[in-house]
Amino acid sequence: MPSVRAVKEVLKAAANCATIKYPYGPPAHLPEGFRGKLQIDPEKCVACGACAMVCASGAMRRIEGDAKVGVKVEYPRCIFCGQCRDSCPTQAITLTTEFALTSDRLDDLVLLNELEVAKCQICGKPIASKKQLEWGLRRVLDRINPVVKQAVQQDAAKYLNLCIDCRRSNSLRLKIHTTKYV
Amino acid sequence: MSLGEEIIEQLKAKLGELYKGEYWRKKNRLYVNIDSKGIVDASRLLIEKYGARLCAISVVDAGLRGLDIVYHFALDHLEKSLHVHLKPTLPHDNPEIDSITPYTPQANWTEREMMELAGIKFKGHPDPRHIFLPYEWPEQPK
Amino acid sequence: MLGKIEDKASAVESKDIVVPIGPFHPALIEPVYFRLWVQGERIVNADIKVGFCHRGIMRLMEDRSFQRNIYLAERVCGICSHSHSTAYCETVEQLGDIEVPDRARYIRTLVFELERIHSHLLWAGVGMDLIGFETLFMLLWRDREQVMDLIEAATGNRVIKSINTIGGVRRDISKDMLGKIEDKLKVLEKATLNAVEAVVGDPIIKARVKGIGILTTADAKRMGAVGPTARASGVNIDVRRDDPYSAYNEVTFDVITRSEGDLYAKVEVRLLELLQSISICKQCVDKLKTLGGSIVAETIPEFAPGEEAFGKVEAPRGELMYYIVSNGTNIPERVRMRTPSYVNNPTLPLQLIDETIADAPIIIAGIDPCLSCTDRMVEVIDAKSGKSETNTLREIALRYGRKWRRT
Amino acid sequence: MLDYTPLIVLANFFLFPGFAFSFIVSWFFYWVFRKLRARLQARRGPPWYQPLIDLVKLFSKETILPITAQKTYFILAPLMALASLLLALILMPIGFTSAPAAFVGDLIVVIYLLLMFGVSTALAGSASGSPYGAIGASRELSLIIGYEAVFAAGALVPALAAKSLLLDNIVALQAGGNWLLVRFPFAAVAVLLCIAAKLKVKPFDMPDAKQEIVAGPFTEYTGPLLGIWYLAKMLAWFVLSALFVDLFLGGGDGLVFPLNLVSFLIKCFVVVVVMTIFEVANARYRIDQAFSRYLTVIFALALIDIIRFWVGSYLGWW
Repeated sequence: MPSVRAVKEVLKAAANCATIKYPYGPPAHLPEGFRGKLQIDPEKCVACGACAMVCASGAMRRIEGDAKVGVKVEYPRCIFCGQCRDSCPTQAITLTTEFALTSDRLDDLVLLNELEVAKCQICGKPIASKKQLEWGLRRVLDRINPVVKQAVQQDAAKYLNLCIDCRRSNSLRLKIHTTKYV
Repeated sequence: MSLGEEIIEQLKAKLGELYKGEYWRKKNRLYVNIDSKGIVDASRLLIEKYGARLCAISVVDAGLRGLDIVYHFALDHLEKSLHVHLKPTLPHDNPEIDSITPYTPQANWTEREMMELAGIKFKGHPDPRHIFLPYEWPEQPK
Repeated sequence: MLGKIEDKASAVESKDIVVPIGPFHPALIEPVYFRLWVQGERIVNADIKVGFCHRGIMRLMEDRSFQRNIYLAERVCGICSHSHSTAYCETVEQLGDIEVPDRARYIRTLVFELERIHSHLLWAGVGMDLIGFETLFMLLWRDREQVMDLIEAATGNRVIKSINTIGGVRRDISKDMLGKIEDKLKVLEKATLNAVEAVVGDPIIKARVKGIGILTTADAKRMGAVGPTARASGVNIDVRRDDPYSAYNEVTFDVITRSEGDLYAKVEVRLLELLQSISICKQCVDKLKTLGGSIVAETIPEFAPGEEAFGKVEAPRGELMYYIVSNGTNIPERVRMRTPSYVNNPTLPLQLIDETIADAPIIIAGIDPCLSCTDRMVEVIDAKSGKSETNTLREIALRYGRKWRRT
Repeated sequence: MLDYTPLIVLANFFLFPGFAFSFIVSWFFYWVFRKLRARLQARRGPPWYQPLIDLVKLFSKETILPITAQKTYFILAPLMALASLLLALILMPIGFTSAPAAFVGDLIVVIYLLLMFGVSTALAGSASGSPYGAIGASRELSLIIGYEAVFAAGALVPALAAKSLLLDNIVALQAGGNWLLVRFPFAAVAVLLCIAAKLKVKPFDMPDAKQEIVAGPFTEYTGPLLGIWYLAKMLAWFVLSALFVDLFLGGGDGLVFPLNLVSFLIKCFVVVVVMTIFEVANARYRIDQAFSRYLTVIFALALIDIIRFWVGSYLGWW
């Protein structure tokens, strides 16, 4: 037989619902810092691929094409750990509070951010995105000792558009090898 | 004398030549290398005398050395954080060791798992059925 | 030596009905297969078959870096995700000789206990549902939402917290948040006391769970049961006290034990543990208010070849063990995990025999089995030849499987 | 009494108080049960049209007959359950002072028709050939053995008081607010508890305990046949609450036409609400516990009122 307590308890419970109207009701309240669908800010992203390296589930991949280089996110594989956001050197990745990712269009499930690729001036191989080269140079120049800034800038103008192999093989010819300082 | 040292003495006395040496790791973990022939004696000593709990049996492929089997025994109810790991090593071509399930049912599942996953033969296991694979899976554990 | 099971197995006659529970059954949240031999409503023998949730996690861990494995470890089990990642991180920290900052240790402990509260409330709700008390199930889960909201606000997600990293935690808990946690803990304490009264005071619940599913102390020791299952049977073990990790050697709490070993004792142990967890949370919050410092260790870990580490935590269901061997790279050589359900499940046949079918679901749920934990699955051994159905199985496996290795 | 022409009988059976009317009323009651249960459990509950769309869905699906089933009984059982409930309905006074098909001793026929509902459930379970169905059937039968005698004994008290087995006379006796619930509360409680078992309300819902035996007797049913079961279960809420109102709450209270029907339905509604609260505030008994409670405590309640009636009539209380 029911205890009086239980009856009292259920009558009290009837006063306010614990559940919300979903999906037709007002949107659910989500706290700040919720780890939802990730967004890439195309202004900031330099397609360096750091996010792809740390991604635990393989949802993020670096796309290396002949004309374009970029980052591709496949949302169905994303596990919302937020490691890519923590690792992004340019803070381009944010996690939104969006959590319902279902869609009947395949395009909605993929996010592709492509950037123009810089090609090696000697051999024509793709190096990285142009933006990444600029960003890297700026970063170096911002932090470097102002005394050598000039020299580095001059060198960079010579080697920045070369691929890693060409830099190595042509370093003496272009006078960018470190031995010149010795 | 701490409990760990006492256990080392006891194991040395019980196993004699089958005792191969011991080393300590962080957090009061004792690892004892023994010969595979001594596993039943050593386990029985730990379980029957000290009431040790067998956490699990792990198998590590140690390359040329063979297969390292690690019996994790928990003794932390007697001394803080004390765990004894018995480590016999088996050859690759015929990994065979005596089952301790007849002495303690704690080893039942974990020995069956290791039969399936690492192909180790536990001699004298009373219930050598598959555990994760379907019962009718053709390759029966040995 | 396996005792009761074997003796009964020989006595089973062909006229007994075999009642299957599972692999898919409304009482089971995860797939597992029980075969119950019954005479009338009485169970005379029971067999348990696991292995329906194999995902190859232990094998997969040997392919991925230490850092990426944290997120894989979290996904072994949803309910105890933080337990798994803490156990994994603690073991890796032993392996790489990393000192965790104090603040990180306390945050870990706080989240750990919040997880225990949510797990125990979840279990209590499911248990009530299984004895047919749907209302209390709903109301307990309503109270559980309070913890879920807290966890969501503090870590960014409801279930998979992803707050651990090697050497510390990834997200700090602000002063603001600590105040909120404190307020919610008060609400929660009230709700928990209410729930304890409702469960303990209800005559029908008492009639349903008292004296069934008994696991004696001797059996619990013999089978190596862990966690609340063992503590309800009078085995006084608790990893938090016996082998302290995170900040557990700096907080005070009681280890709740009962000697009866029946379902009622299991319910009591879990509900009273809730109050202990709330008290631990309060201590952590108090400490975190004054404790400063960084939340993650600055050292870059190095893993020597052939080094090994063994770590344990007390997950909501019992002792969870990780054993990791390194090989000098940033990828582990071997990861072995042993989950609490893995040792508690073999005690189920002992508890089921001589009970009625009506009680079978609640007895099974009484140890709070987590089947995803039990079946992690490692490798599939190559089949040479076989019957047609196993060939099909193998074909399916080959088509969809990711990694296959012959041992 | 109404004039008996076949047309009126058919109208009684299909329109009022038979199929059409009772369908609408039981739809409402079943929705009230589900909605109220949800609200008491701090959920939102279904919209008002949920029972209808459930039925539309079930009737638009394919029927699958399991090869292990005894096909004849498997198909007949839900039809039997529905038919017996509809028949019971036209034997009961619904609002009006007189039942459409009343005759001397109709209380006994109603009790037996309601028993048929339980028996056909058991039949369905044992005919379905599934182990869950078999266990559900055996539980249903043992539950029937437990509560049926109590139900008859409890229902006997109003009949004794009215000195008639005709439901019309029992209702007439209570005219003017002279409810038997006040005079015989113990028997009323006993009958209410038996109705709970017939409706499979919480402490007594072990025949279709979903956590233990999936859906019990209904495990193997699909499509329209399951729809008929659904219909029968919906109807049972109305029929059984109507019976309780007739026996203990004074039926239509002898009012004029629209008022008597309205007051009757309001009383039924109150019974449904009480049942719902009973359902949500309880856990499920084990079959042996329920069985022993029926044969001890609840049977004793019914007996108390029978004895009180005899002693009272001897001493001239009523």
